[in-house]
Amino acid sequence: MHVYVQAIIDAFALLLSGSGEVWPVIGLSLAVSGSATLIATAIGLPIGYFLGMSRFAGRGSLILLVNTAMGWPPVVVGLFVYMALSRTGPLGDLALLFTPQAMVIAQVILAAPLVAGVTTAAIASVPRDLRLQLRALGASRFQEAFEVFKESRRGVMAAVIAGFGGIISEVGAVSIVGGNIQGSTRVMTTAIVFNVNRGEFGLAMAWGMVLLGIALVANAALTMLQQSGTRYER
Amino acid sequence: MHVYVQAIIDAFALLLSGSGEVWPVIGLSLAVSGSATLIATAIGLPIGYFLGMSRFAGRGSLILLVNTAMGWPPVVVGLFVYMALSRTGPLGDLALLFTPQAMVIAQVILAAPLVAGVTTAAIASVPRDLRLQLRALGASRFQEAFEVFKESRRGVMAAVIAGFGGIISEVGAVSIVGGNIQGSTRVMTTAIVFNVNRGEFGLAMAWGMVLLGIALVANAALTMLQQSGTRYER
Amino acid sequence: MNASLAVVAAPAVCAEDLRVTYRGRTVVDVPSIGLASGETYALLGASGAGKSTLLRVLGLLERPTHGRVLFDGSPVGAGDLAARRRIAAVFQKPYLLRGTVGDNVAYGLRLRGMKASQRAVRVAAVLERVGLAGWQDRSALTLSGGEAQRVALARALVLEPTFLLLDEPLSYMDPLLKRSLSLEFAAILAGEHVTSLYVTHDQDEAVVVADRIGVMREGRLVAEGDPDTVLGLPPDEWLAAFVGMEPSLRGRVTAVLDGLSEVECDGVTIYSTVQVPVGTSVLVAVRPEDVTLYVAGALLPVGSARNHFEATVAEVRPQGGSVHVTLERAGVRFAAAVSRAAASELGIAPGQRVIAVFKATAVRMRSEN
Amino acid sequence: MNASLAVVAAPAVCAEDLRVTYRGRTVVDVPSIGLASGETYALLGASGAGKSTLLRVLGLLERPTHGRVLFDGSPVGAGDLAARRRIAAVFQKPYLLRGTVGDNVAYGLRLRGMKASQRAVRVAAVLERVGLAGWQDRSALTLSGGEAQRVALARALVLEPTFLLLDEPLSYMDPLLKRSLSLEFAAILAGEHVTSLYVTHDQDEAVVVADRIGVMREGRLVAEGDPDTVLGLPPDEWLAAFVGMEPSLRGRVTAVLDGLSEVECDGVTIYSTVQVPVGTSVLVAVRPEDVTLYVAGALLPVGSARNHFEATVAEVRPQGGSVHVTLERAGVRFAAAVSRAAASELGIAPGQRVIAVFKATAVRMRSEN
Repeated sequence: MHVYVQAIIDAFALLLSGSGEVWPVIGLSLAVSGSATLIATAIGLPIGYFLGMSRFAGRGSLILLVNTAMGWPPVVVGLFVYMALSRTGPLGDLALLFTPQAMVIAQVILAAPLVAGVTTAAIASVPRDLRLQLRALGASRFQEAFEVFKESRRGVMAAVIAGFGGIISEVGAVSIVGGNIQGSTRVMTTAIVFNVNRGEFGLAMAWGMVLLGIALVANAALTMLQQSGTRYER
Repeated sequence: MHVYVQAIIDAFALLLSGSGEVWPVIGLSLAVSGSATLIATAIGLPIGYFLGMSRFAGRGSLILLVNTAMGWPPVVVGLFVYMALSRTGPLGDLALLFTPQAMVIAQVILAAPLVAGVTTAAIASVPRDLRLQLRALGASRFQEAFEVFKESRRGVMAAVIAGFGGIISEVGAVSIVGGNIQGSTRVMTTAIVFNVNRGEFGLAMAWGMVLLGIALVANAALTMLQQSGTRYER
Repeated sequence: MNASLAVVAAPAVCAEDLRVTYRGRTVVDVPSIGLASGETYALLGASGAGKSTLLRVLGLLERPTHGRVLFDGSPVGAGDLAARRRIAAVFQKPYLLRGTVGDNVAYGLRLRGMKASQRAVRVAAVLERVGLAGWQDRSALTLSGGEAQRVALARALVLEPTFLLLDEPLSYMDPLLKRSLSLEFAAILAGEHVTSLYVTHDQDEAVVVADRIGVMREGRLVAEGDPDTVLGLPPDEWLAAFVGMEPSLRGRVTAVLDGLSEVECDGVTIYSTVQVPVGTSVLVAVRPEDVTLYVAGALLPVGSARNHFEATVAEVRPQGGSVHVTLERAGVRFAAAVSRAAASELGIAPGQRVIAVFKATAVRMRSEN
Repeated sequence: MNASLAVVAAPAVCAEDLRVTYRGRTVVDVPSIGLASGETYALLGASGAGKSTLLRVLGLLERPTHGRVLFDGSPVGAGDLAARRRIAAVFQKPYLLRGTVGDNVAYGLRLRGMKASQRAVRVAAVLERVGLAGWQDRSALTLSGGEAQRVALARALVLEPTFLLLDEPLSYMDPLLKRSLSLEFAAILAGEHVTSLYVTHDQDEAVVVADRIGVMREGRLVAEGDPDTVLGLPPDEWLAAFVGMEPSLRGRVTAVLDGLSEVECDGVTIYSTVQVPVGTSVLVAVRPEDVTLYVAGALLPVGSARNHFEATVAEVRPQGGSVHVTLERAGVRFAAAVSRAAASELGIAPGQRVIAVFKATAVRMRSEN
């Protein structure tokens, strides 16, 4: 167990000293995944809201599409984004490959379907009869939508957290499109992979602990949001 | 769009020719994730079964533990397994680092909590009253358990599929403990990362398509298993 | 005829040629239904009969496949917010929102942009009317089922709707609570003078609250009228079984004298105080509670009961505190409800001959159409 | 007293000192309950009264916090599979398993290792008894609610249990279906001679099926006895409200002559054919259905009704097809149920004076303990 103890001691030392690349990498991770989550929420939330609220022919197919998009392996998403941004790709002129922007693009593609999918489920779980009750009390379409949104806000929060939790610990797509360039595109996950292979356990452990902490907090929040659950039975 | 068309043409050519490392890598991926899923099922299914069936003090904490384990980022799992298997680690003597066995170990750790968690939910969703009804018809403990298992078999199938789908497209843990050694530990995900960075889009696309196909089939199966859902209302 | 007069004479809420079809299956098919201003109309029927769908259509919560709804004679639709805001509803489950009782009751007023100070006055008043005076600041999530449903009623009444919908508001209550709440609801509705549509599958509840009753079956309105007629004079087997009595007898009025109609029903002569011209084909019924039984051959004293004849007991079954006895005479079947004490004293059993006695005032009758 | 004789005399199923506590809250507290062999015992009560918990404890499906259950005088527990296999149960929802009707009905027999050929014979026979002869090969998932519940009953009966549990088996049914199924279930239970515990919150249902009724409230058995006594002679306000009548009157027997007891209740004299020694304190009640009303001051002919006196109408409310009239005389309250026809003829309204008439045979009475 000595190897773990030593790594954890080293990790704390690195984190507390604040020197070197430990904190900048953490900052970039949060910046990239944070902006990606914001953009993914801006895209996925209205889609999920629309899919959860309305009943129309083709709704089932659209939901299936969102679910399918949720199922794309990150490395495949990375591959497609890389090709798009590569010199010969359709967006090659933007010269975004191996920049944080490229990583944000890949993570938005990963997170948006997740946000949309979880939001759809949350909105759809508000019973039709509750909406009927709101309408029967004179709610306009907009007022009804607002109240439904309020009732399902836990689910919507869960959607955003799930999106963030998914991409912050993702490594396949970011390593492909970001390239793990020190001081530029190195995020926690790619930094861990790079440093473990170099035997730098202390450094890897420092990021590993931070990443684990974020993942566990996100996970705990999701569990809490689910358990506080529905009270529509009354 | 030319870049995609060319890559897809190349990918099909590579897949159909059957030459080179395309198929061996696919074979190794399936072998590693397949065995990991089997082992994870052997571990996770009884745990999930037990947690879903019984009511005892501490059950909540155990379920929380399983959920927490589900939330570990793969790169962190990779880091811990790497350290365990490294020369100075507790299992260093087994010399498993950079072998398929190491990758199986990491994937088992990733998949087992998933299998256990989904199984728990599936078993717990069998209404208590159905179990009461079975007991009231004279079912022994064992007969009751068997029938509950039969009733929740869709959920258990979903657990296994979710486990497999999760690890086959995972790249962080396998790249850390496997090392992406050609002909030995290179699996689809690590091969895609490696070849994209070398500009070998055709090769990367070949594995990408296979991986995507597997992921989408798994996803479709999960959706189907969920939708055919519960009929306990009657 | 003057058009404006016609509008004034129109029912408060009515619908024409309504048809609702789900995936090719017709769930509501009602050529015409109308509610007079201020009346409580109970829609009775088994589950799946289309009651709730009809309620949703009349309440502008669902567009019918065909037909239209009129308020005070003018066509209205689900898209018409002003019309919708003249309606309020109470459903099976109260569906209270997070927050206090006061927040919930004020919800509809807030939607209408009423000022907080005005809202508070209205909320306080309505809570008093539903028996929850001063409950404004309690959390809506800690209420019992009966309290929550009273809050739901207050939330609807506070809007002073011209049309109130109640969709099985008591169906999730215990029998005990149901009985007391239905009386309470009936008193409140009567006091509010609001035109109400009350959907229920429970005839006891319907009878307590309703001025008029409609019975639905498989999407159609199969009977309509005042509670006495609908529940007391079922024209067919289905409706009779539904209200728990024997079907009405069919007969013909053979004489009218001294305020009494004499009706021949398959060889049994029945006297009724309902006046119908001689020769009319009529439906005739007596509620089991109004039929008294005596041992066959007993010498009956002269009394006010005009109808008495021998019959054979066909079937005996306990029902609530009394015993339901089905009687037969010459192919005519009717029923008597007697106390358990009386049943055992008379030794009621299938095959036994008894004398059935009932007053002419207890005989319901209407001409068959 | 001989020990073996005591065992023979013990009830088929009984329990002593039962207490069930969930998180410190006592949900069942029953010092003693016993079911005689072959009887159907209905457990009545509002939801949350502890009925279903008591059923699960007696059915060895749940261990009580304290106390024990005895079958034929021998203690048994939830771990005792042989004892458990003498029991079968039907719950609110049928919970049919995937497969055919035949598979479902045979399930318990298969658990007991019975051969397929024998099973088929038993299944065919029991399906005939529940009115589903020949339904073996239908899918269990395509049945209607009533059919599914009959399959659930068949699945229990086919085991030839010595103790049958029925936990609100009809509570999810439509009123119409409920009425017909309760009669069907009653006939089947009577024919099977199986000791049955029937939990319900519906007294009409209880009265149809039960040989004996117990009423639960907040975990306690507050009344027990034959249906007539329990539903006809409620000793307190709560039980009276629960069964929908006025509480029993309290009185003292002042004379017994010619087979009639004379009872003084707060200044009102009531005659009953129930024989109790002079001086006994008694509970007295008359079912509203047995009370006839006349206009005050009317000259009543000599008749068999021994009880007649003037009273004041205190309250009038419609109930089902009839009108429930609460009467008051000298602080004594009782009720009459009269037909709507009679009520309007007499002009019944609060404050009016009427003559109440009822027969001595209709008066229920028991000594107060």
